[in-house]
Amino acid sequence: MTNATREPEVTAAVAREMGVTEDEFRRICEFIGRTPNYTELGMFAVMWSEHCSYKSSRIHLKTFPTTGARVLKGPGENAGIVSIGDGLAVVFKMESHNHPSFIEPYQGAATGVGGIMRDIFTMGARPIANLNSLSFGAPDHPKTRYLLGGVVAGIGGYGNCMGVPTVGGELRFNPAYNGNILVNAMTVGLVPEEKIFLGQASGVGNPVMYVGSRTGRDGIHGATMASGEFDQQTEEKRPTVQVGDPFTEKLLLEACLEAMKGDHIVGIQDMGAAGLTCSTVEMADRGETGILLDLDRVPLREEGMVPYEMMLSESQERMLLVAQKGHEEALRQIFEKWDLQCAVVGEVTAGDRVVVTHQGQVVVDLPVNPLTSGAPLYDRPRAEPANLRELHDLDLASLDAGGSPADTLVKLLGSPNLCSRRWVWTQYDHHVQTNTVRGPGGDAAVVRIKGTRKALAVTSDVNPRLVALDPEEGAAQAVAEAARNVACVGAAPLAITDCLNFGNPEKPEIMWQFERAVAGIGRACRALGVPVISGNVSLYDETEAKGILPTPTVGLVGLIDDVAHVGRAGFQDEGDHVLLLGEATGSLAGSEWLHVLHGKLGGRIPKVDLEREKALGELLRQGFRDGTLKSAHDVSEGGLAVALAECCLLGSGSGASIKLDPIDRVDSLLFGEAPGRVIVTAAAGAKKLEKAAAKLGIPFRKLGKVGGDSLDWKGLFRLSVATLRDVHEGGLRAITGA
Amino acid sequence: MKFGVVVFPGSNCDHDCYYAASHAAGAEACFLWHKDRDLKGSDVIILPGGFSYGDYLRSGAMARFSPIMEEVIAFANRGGPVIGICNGFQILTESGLLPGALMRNKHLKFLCRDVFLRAEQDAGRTPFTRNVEKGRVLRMPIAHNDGCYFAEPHLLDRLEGEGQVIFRYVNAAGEITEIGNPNGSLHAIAGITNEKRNVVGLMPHPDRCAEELLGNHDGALLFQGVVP
Amino acid sequence: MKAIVTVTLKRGVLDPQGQAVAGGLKSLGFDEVRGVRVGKHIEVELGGDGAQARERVTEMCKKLLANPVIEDFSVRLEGEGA
Amino acid sequence: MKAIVTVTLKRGVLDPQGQAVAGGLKSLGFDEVRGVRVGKHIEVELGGDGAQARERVTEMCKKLLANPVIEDFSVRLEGEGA
Ligand SMILES: Nc1ncnc2c1ncn2[C@@H]1O[C@H](COP(=O)(O)OP(=O)(O)O)[C@@H](O)[C@H]1O
Ligand SMILES: [Mg+2]
Repeated sequence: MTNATREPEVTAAVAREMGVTEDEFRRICEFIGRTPNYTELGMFAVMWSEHCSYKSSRIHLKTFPTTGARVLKGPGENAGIVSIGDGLAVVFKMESHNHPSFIEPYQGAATGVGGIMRDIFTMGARPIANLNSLSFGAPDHPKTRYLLGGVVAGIGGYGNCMGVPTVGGELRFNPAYNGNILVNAMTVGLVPEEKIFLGQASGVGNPVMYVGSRTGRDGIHGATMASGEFDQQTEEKRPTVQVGDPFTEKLLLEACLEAMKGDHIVGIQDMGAAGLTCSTVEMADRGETGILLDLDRVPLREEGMVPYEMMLSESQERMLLVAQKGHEEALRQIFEKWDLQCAVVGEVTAGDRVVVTHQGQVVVDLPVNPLTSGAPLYDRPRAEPANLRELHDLDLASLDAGGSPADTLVKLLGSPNLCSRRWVWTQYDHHVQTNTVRGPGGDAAVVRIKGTRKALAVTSDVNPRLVALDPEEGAAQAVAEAARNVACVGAAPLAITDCLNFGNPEKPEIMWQFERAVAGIGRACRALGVPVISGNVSLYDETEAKGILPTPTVGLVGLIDDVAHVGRAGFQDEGDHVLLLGEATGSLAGSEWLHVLHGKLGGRIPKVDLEREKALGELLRQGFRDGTLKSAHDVSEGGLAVALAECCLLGSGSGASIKLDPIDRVDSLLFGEAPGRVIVTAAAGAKKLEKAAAKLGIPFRKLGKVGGDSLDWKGLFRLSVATLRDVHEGGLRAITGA
Repeated sequence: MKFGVVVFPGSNCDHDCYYAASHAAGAEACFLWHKDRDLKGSDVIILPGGFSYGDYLRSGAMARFSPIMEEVIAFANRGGPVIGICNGFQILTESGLLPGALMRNKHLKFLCRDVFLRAEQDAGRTPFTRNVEKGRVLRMPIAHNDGCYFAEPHLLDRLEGEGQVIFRYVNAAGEITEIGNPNGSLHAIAGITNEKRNVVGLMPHPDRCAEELLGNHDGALLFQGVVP
Repeated sequence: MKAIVTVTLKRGVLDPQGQAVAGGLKSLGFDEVRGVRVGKHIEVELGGDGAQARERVTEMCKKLLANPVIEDFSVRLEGEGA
Repeated sequence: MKAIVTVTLKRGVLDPQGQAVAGGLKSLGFDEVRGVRVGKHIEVELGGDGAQARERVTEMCKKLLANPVIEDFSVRLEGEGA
């Protein structure tokens, strides 16, 4: 084979520079029966990177339950798909853009949002909702304000321009993320079942077409960067950050959806991580075909680009599609109408090889399989972290209350992790498309589906402190919390996606956390009957050997059959009964109380009863359906007192009077945390609810009544709703400066 | 009665306006492609919100050169009712159909939240405000980066003198306050009309609050007002 | 050839971005900063023979690059002094 | 004294704004336009005696005015040539 452009000679050392180990390099040579050239090696490097190949995580991910009556596509495609009836299906996935966002917060976050939306509309779905789960370092860390401001502006900048409402998400601060922030973006799309498109090549002789933006030298080796641990050299890798162009992506969205109306397209896949390489190889792989690619026809933004750069460029806002032969002109007209590039760049071939030519010469000739399923599969060693026992043994009983209940509530309600996120979500357009029935701020957001009575509830959840203390249990609780959150607006969980953010998998402690967390998600999903339909893994979230808290973010979509029965979180009318479903007392282990008041992480966390969670969900949905329930709000971080305060703030403005005496320590009653708890309100229906709860084995307790202008817990504290509001709304000010 | 909703590259409230026109006002609606010159017999033109041309350079600056805009301008000059919402308002000022300019929000951030508007003119002052009597306070969402209304002092005086200020940002009680003005607009201006009063531009989104299910239908008044 | 267009806000038009930058600089310890104005720097690459380039670019500014309600502009052809 | 800072996107970094403006100019009939790049023009008014102004403003660029990941900058003190 000849090579037109002079490329560096390939050696094991060159391979190592690209992140390919000596062992992997040997395997590559064996697979193809020769030493790859530089471009080919680059393709292997990205395809075999952790980011694209899941080489450390794959064996564990296989244990997820991924099927169900509604599942149309599980993991393995660009995103998962579940049917919601009426001939409609929901497409969703979550993805990380952690490292790029740390280097350039605005563009990193923006292109993360752009990338996940392409994953959704490449399947034929119109994106209808975005969520984002964000983790930053300590509030007072010198970079936090800059990173937070940039990331939030970037997410808004991209999503707002696309006209996709950003309706929910999470925001947390913890020093563990000082050197590695997490930006996990999720998109939910809607597609008619008979209009689903897959990233698959088929039909020998069909043209391969390139549409969207031109290719530049953006983010070359971005995928391998996202898989490598941060070090001092990160600075030098800087040019790998891409700039997003949401305007072009908006055109691409409309053009693709228009093109998909006809019968022009056989298969389509976005060019994300590893660009042209990944899209070509994956489409050939799924379709069990070969692909011939002519680089001379690829629309370029810069002169003098070599095959290596073209194959690895991560320029945004591009798609690769296989067209029905003879439909090239029809497609060209559609993409030109939207002022986008459109070029035939190759064709589907018989056999199993990806062949790439440049200036008339073959520059790549590789079998598809080794690039995909040939990627190494590691069962990395695992070991329980040595300090876990010590964390569990933290003596919670010896810790003092640190102030009056009122003082502590004020402290917690205004603390960085519990205060209002209004500053964030007012920067996101959360109304566009006019479907947002419940916007950000509550337990789950709700978007209705025009033309039906249905609505979707969406949420993302994880409490990394719980995962750190008990990865299996903590991850299971993330699923349980997500399911509970959608139940609080009256929805039944359909399926989840996940984004598993962990440290360096080559460390046995990290791999142990990972494996345990995957097991926990799987257990909870099985118990709740909620399959995993898509997801993403981000490993090596580590800087100079300091890892993040294990953060398996769970994104969940639920279905509401009749939008008339959507629940709300806040207190409604004076005189309504305030009721607690679930145990009264929580635990201080791993709690926000422990974090805020004592700066500690430790203790043994209480276990979730998944059967009871399931029953609780049924109870809530039934209560909203039959009108018994007037509101429901999940009791999570901050415990009962914080949840009650939130009920006051999210509702009509009414306070409440509460009477419930502590059994042991006051802090556990007020600020203790535990799964399976929801504050609900009801008027005349309270009796009926009590009976239903008893039947399901769910603890039921009368806490008090809605009314007045303060939250008054008899004998413990009394704070005006106005004070609570000030404290809650002002919490982020110290971090954002606004 | 037919609404024509213009679709620029980057428009993203085109479907919302179409939906509001057909559902809230019960009227016929159609899309008008920016490269076309045919208004398809529309009786009312809507320039919807969004990010035409990515809002690059200046919001609304490039959209005004679209072929369809020549027809919209001619339609407006003939006295046809035109409403520009958010990005549509920006396009109207850039194209000279409305005076002044819309600049970066005072806090330099995209802002999406509900605001209160006070109707400043008698009902029927414009075709879109037939159902909104003077002094009435409406609640509407905003979602924009560049909504700070600016005009030279002499122009502001003229707008005020001629009764061209249609909506002002106020608080829930209908008073003009610093906090009630979300973007720093001069004279708290949220919406204006031209001298002939057939063209209206406003930053808040009536299209997003035209339905009880979404918790607010104040915006429906504007769509219904223009339908006889 | 290349033309450099500078678009600045008219005197008297409030520049919140400039104010924010000035505030940011001061808080970083640059106490000598008295004020900041932020405008646009637009480089236009032109083909053709460059005759009448200045008039053409001025035309571009009037039509699109600057909004006369709020902005002033100046045009410089590469090779000329500032 | 006044310093003029010009911040431009690095060569090779996508400039969506420039692309859109170039498209706009062409559709207005300015066929000679080959490409457009859009950057920032920042005027910094400085108090004090102006000694070391260049170093100080360069410092400002590095710390706040430019983002070295994707942008280049240049500093010119008023009165100097471009
Ligand atoms: N943690 C996970 N759980 C379930 N499925 C996963 C997980 N991580 C990845 N997947 C699935 O593996 C496939 C490949 O993922 P990915 O490489 O992130 O997609 P993309 O190529 O769009 O970036 C997808 O179908 C994704 O849904
Ligand atoms: Mg993909």
